[in-house]
Amino acid sequence: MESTQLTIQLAYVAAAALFIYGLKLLGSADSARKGNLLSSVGMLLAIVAALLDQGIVEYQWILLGFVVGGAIGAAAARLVQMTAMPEMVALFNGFGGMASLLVGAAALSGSSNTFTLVTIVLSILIGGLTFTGSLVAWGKLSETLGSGAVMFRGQQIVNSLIVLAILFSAVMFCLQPENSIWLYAVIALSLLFGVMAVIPIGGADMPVVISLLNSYSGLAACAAGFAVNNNILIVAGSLVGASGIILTQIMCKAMNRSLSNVLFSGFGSVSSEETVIEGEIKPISVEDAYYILEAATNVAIIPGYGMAVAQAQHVVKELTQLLEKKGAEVNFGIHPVAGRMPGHMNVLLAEADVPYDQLLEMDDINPRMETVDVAIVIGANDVVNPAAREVESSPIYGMPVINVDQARTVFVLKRSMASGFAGIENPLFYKENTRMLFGDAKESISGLIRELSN
Amino acid sequence: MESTQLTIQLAYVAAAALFIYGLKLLGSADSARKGNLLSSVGMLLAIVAALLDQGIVEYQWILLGFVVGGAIGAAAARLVQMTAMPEMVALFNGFGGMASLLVGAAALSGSSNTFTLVTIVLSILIGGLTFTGSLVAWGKLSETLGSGAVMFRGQQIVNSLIVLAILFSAVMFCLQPENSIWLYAVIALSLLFGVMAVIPIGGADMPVVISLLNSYSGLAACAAGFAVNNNILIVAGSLVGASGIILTQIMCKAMNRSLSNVLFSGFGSVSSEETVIEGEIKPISVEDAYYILEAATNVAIIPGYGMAVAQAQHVVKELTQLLEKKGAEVNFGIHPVAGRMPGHMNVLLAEADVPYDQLLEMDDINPRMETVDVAIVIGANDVVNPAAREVESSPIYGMPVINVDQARTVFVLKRSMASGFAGIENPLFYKENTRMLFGDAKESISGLIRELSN
Amino acid sequence: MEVVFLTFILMLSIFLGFELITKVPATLHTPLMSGANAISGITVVGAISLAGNGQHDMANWLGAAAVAFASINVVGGYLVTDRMLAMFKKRGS
Amino acid sequence: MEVVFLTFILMLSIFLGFELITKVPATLHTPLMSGANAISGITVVGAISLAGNGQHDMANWLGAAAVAFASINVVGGYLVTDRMLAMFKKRGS
Amino acid sequence: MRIAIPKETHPGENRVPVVPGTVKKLCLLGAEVTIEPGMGEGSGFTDEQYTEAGASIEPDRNKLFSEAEILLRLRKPTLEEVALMSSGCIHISYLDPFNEHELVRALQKQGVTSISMEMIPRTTRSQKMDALSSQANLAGYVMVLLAATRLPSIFPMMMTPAGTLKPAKVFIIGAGVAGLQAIATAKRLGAKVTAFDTRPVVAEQVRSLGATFLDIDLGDTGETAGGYAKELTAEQIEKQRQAQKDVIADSDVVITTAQVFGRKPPVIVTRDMVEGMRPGSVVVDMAAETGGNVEGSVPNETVEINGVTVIGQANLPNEVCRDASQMYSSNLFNLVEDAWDKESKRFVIDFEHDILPGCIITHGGEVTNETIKNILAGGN
Amino acid sequence: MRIAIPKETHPGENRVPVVPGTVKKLCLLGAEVTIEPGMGEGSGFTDEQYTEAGASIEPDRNKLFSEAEILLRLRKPTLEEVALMSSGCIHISYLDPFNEHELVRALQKQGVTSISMEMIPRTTRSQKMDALSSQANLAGYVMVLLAATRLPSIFPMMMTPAGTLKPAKVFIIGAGVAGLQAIATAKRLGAKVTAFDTRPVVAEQVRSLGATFLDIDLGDTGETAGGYAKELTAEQIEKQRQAQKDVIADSDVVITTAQVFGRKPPVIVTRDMVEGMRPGSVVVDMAAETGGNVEGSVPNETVEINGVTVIGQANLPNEVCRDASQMYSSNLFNLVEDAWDKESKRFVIDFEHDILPGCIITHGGEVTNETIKNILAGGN
Ligand SMILES: NC(=O)c1ccc[n+]([C@@H]2O[C@H](COP(=O)([O-])OP(=O)(O)OC[C@H]3O[C@@H](n4cnc5c(N)ncnc54)[C@H](OP(=O)(O)O)[C@@H]3O)[C@@H](O)[C@H]2O)c1
Ligand SMILES: NC(=O)c1ccc[n+]([C@@H]2O[C@H](COP(=O)([O-])OP(=O)(O)OC[C@H]3O[C@@H](n4cnc5c(N)ncnc54)[C@H](OP(=O)(O)O)[C@@H]3O)[C@@H](O)[C@H]2O)c1
Ligand SMILES: NC(=O)c1ccc[n+]([C@@H]2O[C@H](COP(=O)([O-])OP(=O)(O)OC[C@H]3O[C@@H](n4cnc5c(N)ncnc54)[C@H](O)[C@@H]3O)[C@@H](O)[C@H]2O)c1
Ligand SMILES: NC(=O)c1ccc[n+]([C@@H]2O[C@H](COP(=O)([O-])OP(=O)(O)OC[C@H]3O[C@@H](n4cnc5c(N)ncnc54)[C@H](O)[C@@H]3O)[C@@H](O)[C@H]2O)c1
Repeated sequence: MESTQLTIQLAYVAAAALFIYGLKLLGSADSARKGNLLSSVGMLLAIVAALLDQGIVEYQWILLGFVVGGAIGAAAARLVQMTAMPEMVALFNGFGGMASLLVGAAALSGSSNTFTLVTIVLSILIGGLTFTGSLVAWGKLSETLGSGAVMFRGQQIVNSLIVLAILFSAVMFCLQPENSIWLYAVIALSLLFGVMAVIPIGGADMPVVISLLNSYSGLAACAAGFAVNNNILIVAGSLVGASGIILTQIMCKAMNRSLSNVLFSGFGSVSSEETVIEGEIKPISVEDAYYILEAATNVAIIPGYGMAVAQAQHVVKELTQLLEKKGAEVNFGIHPVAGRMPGHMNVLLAEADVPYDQLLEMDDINPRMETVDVAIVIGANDVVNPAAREVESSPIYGMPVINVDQARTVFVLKRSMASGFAGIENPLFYKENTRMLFGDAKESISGLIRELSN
Repeated sequence: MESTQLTIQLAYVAAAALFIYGLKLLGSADSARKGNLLSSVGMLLAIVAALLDQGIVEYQWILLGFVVGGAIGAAAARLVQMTAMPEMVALFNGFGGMASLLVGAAALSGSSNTFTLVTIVLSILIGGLTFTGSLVAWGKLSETLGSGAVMFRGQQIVNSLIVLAILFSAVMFCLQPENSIWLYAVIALSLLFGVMAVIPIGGADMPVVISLLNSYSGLAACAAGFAVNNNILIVAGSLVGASGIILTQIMCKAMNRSLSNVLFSGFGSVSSEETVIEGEIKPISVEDAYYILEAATNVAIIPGYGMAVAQAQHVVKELTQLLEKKGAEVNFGIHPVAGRMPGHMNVLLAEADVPYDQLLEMDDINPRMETVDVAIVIGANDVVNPAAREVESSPIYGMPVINVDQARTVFVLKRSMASGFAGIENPLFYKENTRMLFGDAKESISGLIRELSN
Repeated sequence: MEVVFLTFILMLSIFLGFELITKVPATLHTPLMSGANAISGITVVGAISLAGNGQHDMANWLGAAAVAFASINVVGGYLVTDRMLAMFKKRGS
Repeated sequence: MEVVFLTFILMLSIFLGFELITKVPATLHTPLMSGANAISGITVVGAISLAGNGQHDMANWLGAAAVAFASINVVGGYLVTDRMLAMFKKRGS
Repeated sequence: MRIAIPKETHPGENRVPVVPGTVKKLCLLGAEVTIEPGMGEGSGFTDEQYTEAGASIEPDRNKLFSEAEILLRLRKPTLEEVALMSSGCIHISYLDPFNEHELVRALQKQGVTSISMEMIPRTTRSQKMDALSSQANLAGYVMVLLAATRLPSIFPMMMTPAGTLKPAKVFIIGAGVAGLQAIATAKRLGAKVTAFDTRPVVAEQVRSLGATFLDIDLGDTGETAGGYAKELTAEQIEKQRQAQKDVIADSDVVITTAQVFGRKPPVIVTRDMVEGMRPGSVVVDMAAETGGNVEGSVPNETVEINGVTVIGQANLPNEVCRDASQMYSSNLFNLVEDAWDKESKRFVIDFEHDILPGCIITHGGEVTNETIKNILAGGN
Repeated sequence: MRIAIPKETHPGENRVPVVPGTVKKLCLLGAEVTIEPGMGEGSGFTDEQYTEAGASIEPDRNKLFSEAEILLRLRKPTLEEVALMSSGCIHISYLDPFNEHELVRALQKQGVTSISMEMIPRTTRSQKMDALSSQANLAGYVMVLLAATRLPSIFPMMMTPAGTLKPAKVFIIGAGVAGLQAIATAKRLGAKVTAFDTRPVVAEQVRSLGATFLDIDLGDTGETAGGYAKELTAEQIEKQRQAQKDVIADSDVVITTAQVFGRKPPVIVTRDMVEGMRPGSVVVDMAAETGGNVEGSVPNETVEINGVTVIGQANLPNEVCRDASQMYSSNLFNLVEDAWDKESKRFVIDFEHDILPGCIITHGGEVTNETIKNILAGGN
């Protein structure tokens, strides 16, 4: 290997190292910006190295591409509104996919070895579906398209047909690379499939989809790398592919859904129109609770007798401090009959040095409940029982309770599904926005603290 | 590439994946055993794959090697006493190095391309020094050799000469591979260097040395891989090399020393025999404090006015709970004048619900101090000032203080080197076994809690 | 042999990706995604060689287009990520 | 080319090693070291091909010896690690 | 509806049934509130504060009684007062109907609808009107303060240059509402607190306040559906005494709050147990007035038995009369509001109501409460 | 050496100078301890306890005085008692040497070595003998209890079904030893505590107990080398009063502990400030006996000013006499032990000792203490 070539390759290694280190730094708020910078330096290095390649005889087209693409990218990045960032990411991602598709297609002219053909078809396929998929995601997020899930009868069949068609054309393409009909077919079908795959997914799930498509665009780059026989594409592509998949998984977890549920929930739901969403218990793990809590800016804590039993007052205090340090507003809602003696909660919270002005009476916290992101019910039961409002036959009907169910999300920390002092069922536990964090309250909260302080 | 070859290579990939995953699992106590198992499965896979290689025409020697080596290894592993494990690891590691040396030497016969020659010389060099270095480490740990640092005048010069000689012979070997004198010289010198490098290091530092040699044996395997052109050697070797280096660094950090300090402290110390170890401030980071604390089974906490100022009582309580959960015994030593009013500490610790029977009076804790692994001084100063015992001229001479300096390690948590109420210097901060953990006490302890609960 | 090396690389990348990404706090998911997205614009490197082959054939044009598309991804991606992160900083300080 | 791939692999391994090993608690350092040590016995694989070359030359003998040494490392290493870890388990439960 | 609030006449009673804030709320409900002059004095409320809140003042006590449609009071009425009331008048106060048979008959004859605050059921929904709880709660706090001021040593532990002062040991018998608050207050002051109660569910509640529960195996004890303790058998009481003996001897302060609803409280601490305590120790008997948990305690007095101070002070919430009045007043208001018909602006006696039937003793010339009716019939 | 401990004669004084435990320790040092019968009664210690600990009993008080080589006492001696003492006798007690000039002169004439417990320096090493601290500390606790029992409401916040009771607001002026303990105790009971002191270093100490420090800019205030407050100028006092006015008016309890060592305490709370408080509020003036921080406070009495209770009780540690005796006794012992020569088994008066010289007032017929000598010379 000659020395230029070697230099180029070593530059690629360095670029890859910069990408990796950049990604690592992106993982923590303090260093993220530096990480992004490092990663972009890596990219610059890779580009410069690529330009040194002897295969390159003309620079004008490259330059033109740079200027046009760079200008568009820079302008878009500068002009986009803060709130529109996620869809912008989707769009950029789509362009990355498109680039892979084009590279794949361009590489075709050179080679006809089967392995290369397979990688070409992969880069086209993945690139194409990333492109249109990202466009649809962008449309949904920016409300250019409706953000709802688009579903129609027979969707499953149509999609299956497309997949079959893709498979068929891809195989045919590898067998008859000279017949460009197959190439076009693959391109068209992959573009179509990108659209079909994303339209049935609701706007709320789009971040997961974008993350997944991002991972795909990495894989597309990887495939393109094989097609044009370029190391850095393969390494960087597989890195992005791998971390994208993992990020997707984490995001799913944070949303408390499985990936397949996100991707395919749309497909199935048309056929089962009649099923009414009946309440069901939704347990949550400490980690998942953490992900939700982490993003909350307004938290209400509703302690009850269980906090006293678990002697969790000190950790509760620490939790509030951590949340406040992260910029959240935290209040306590104290129901007058919480606990087992008048002022039970006051005794404990004073012991833990919770400032008096953080303790709100029921009548003060209830009107604010709708603005609360997460209401954390710590070992309280009767005092947050919406049956007191809703179920006329309930023995506590008419008693004012803390309306935690009106908060965006409710965590209920208790050990089991057992009822409280009054011995009555609590419909709160079955509400759509309720998550049960089972276990001793002190341990659950310690767990949250651990996650939060990482 | 033919399919057997491909299968073999893919088996290697799988083996490498198993190694990686195994190492990952080894990093947490719950899964470590499974990790070790996975890693050994990976090894089996790699060996089986290697046996399939077409280059192999005879199996009896391989088998013989297996049987002899395996039997020795198994017997040694079974028979060794629990306490002798670390030296056993050192010994095994040395044999690994020897194997690399032999492979390197054996590979010589095949090739004479310069690159290969360089890799051969590297594998011999690293393998050889790993071998004798490990033997010396084993000897020191098992007390077969004296465990002290062996030093003599002129050591540095001797070592420099050896290094020069190694360099020279290595270059000559690459230039004249057919002249086996250079080969023998390299082997002999590398063996000698291993001995010389390790003898000046004290027994207490051996774990770090073994870890480093372990990393070297990985690199030796890597070099041998280049020499015999085998992927799995390269991948696994570089993995072990990299993680070994990092582990070494972590161990150094945990011992609060730099690697170069560990490796070369012996060399320098002969020339500066007269320097008396004058006290110096040794700051410590939260992470490092954690590593020490983690291993402690008897912890004493000595609170002072600074705990009150930092309002750290609640986190202190949590720290004790965490330490107790990890099996440590934790007591508080309360000096009668700690704080700014009689009973100041009592008020705060009662607020944080520290049980009364964990609070020991000065006269009760002092006799136990020698059995304490870590004494954590939280914002106390005058009440732990050994000058009261040692410095006759001190204004507090004669006042009984809590003798934290008699504990194995002392952490002093305070914000600066400022003096306490009495306004006098505290020699405790300069003692050999004292580590200063600077910063607000509450934050430092929160940091420790974070580390401990990970 | 190349395939073998590449498989090794892929395997290592996956492990590394996993180790890097797990435990990233949710607030950083979006910038992280966006940063990774910018990296996936690495295709530009592949596209460059095609766009500069000087043959003025189909591949050349496709390559040039690919350069343009990938550049959008790269330039836009890094800038957007940076803007997002700058916002973070402000909230923190 | 091979060198390039190997450099990639080395680089990835270093990053991966770093990610894997940082944050391992001190109590696990010894078993971890021992486990890694067992892996470094991978030289056995290289030794096998030499020991089985059937040429009964120097390389062959050296290879056979290498197989023996490496086997000690591999077998002993894994077993010792396992014994250590078994001890841990007892303490924990 | 015309609500009248006469002045409390019981000697030494500083609590008042209704505070100015509650008058305002009653007026908002649409009631007409009249008070006797000086009604709020005991707790420091002036007539002006009441008139500002919307009350009118009626200096003629007789007229106040005879014209009232509702009478809000703290203590039970005298027989003379009953005679003044008009038929159909609603009289809300403590009544002690288990013992005051003559009074109940008088109310019945007069045609007064009498509501007993003691008989408010102990359900979650009725807690806001539960005066027994609200007052017992304050009593728990007061008992600890009384004990602390009498004890010749301090409650908290103190490690000082002049030696270590051990924390006071406080033993609390009966961990109902008052007992729990006593536990909390003693813990706050830094004492080492142990508690005992016969109802097994209480153990967890005691621990939830960070105190130690004394485990005594008394066999089957249990509680009534209303959450009150069942009476123990003689053997059980004896067993309990024996088991507590050592703890009592080792305590600096013993506080007893054991009650069995509707019966005489059990004697739990005998004279020899008191004598077994260190001189200077303090015993507070919350039940002194109704018979006493402690042998030798004298209602409303502080006696010394062998160097041990035994406090039998009754009417403990009176010590924090302002808060006690405030809470009792809220209890009354919550009861009135719950039975109030917003349309007609009247207090409606509805026997379908989920709380009222239990606490109405007499209505329309009948004794309507089953338990009381039985007791009266049983002659007792 | 013969140590004698006479009975305290001050009326109402229940503290005793030496407890049995200390007698035992003194005997271990090699001293011979004699006590007057009934010496320990006030705090509940019997003569038997003392004799068991090694003391002998001397019923003749005169003899006790005349034969003593060391007298350990709490209160200052009367002039008659001084006359009984032998020359060279060491008399350790509170002395109030700043004001008791006649007494000091008598001691000087008698040739008594008198040691004043007030004059123990405020250094870290001498803390174990510092009786001012140990007693002030208990006084801080007692003041809060007194205030809490007088207040018609409770200290802690309580959110109950009968409404929310606000926490009591406690304002503490002067955060020395007593003030800090008062802060801690009030905080423990759940009050909202604010404090003020003129010494700037105290702000941090107040916050270290979780209370709020009231920031008033008085200009230069500072403290003496001994850690005591400097006297304020008239303007500064006025400034302080104005700044505190609103806080006082808004407080339920005000506790004053402001002292300036060796001078009359400043009047900080004027009568109109007291009158501005809500009726039922409580003021405790720890300085009442020596002149008072509160205008209108009467030493040893509880008066009512416009509905506000003003407590001027003196000798607060006496309320927890057992602990107070225990601590004072330790202080005495620590002093004796520190000056004790183990060989000769004697208390050695050594003017090179780092603590003694400051607190010896008279010795060998001289007034040795510089400050006191100056005051006596200056004729006051
Ligand atoms: N305030 C008063 O004066 C007073 C007096 C007497 C009675 N009450 C009554 O008590 C009730 C108070 O309501 P509340 O909501 O505070 O309590 P609650 O309704 O009794 O519910 C307490 C809940 O805490 C959970 N819990 C117990 N230990 C726990 C632990 N270690 N960790 C986590 N969860 C734990 C229990 O569920 P799991 O078992 O599933 O964990 C239980 O459902 C009212 O009904 C009131 O009427 C009040
Ligand atoms: N107990 C009493 O009754 C009483 C009364 C009056 C005086 N004193 C005197 O007070 C002293 C008590 O001794 P001590 O050891 O408790 O206290 P100390 O000697 O005063 O030392 C306290 C130490 O805490 C550190 N600190 C302050 N704030 C901190 C924070 N937020 N985080 C971490 N560290 C902090 C300070 O160092 P940095 O500034 O470097 O952080 C200081 O050195 C004795 O000299 C005693 O005589 C006692
Ligand atoms: N539903 C509600 O919201 C609500 C409100 C208030 C009270 N309550 C319940 O009512 C219960 C009783 O309350 P209370 O304080 O009025 O009870 P109480 O005054 O009748 O009795 C006081 C305590 O004495 C105990 N006792 C009786 N005999 C005893 C003995 N021999 N030894 C020791 N202890 C003995 C009782 O168990 C009780 O806990 C409370 O514990 C509570 O659970 C419920
Ligand atoms: N070295 C030691 O170990 C030790 C021991 C005990 C006390 N001390 C120090 O001595 C200091 C004084 O203790 P003390 O309690 O005996 O003091 P003190 O009884 O003389 O005075 C009580 C407090 O009143 C304050 N004060 C004076 N004028 C005031 C005014 N106009 N307004 C408000 N406050 C005013 C003083 O600053 C002091 O804090 C303590 O704070 C402590 O730091 C030190």
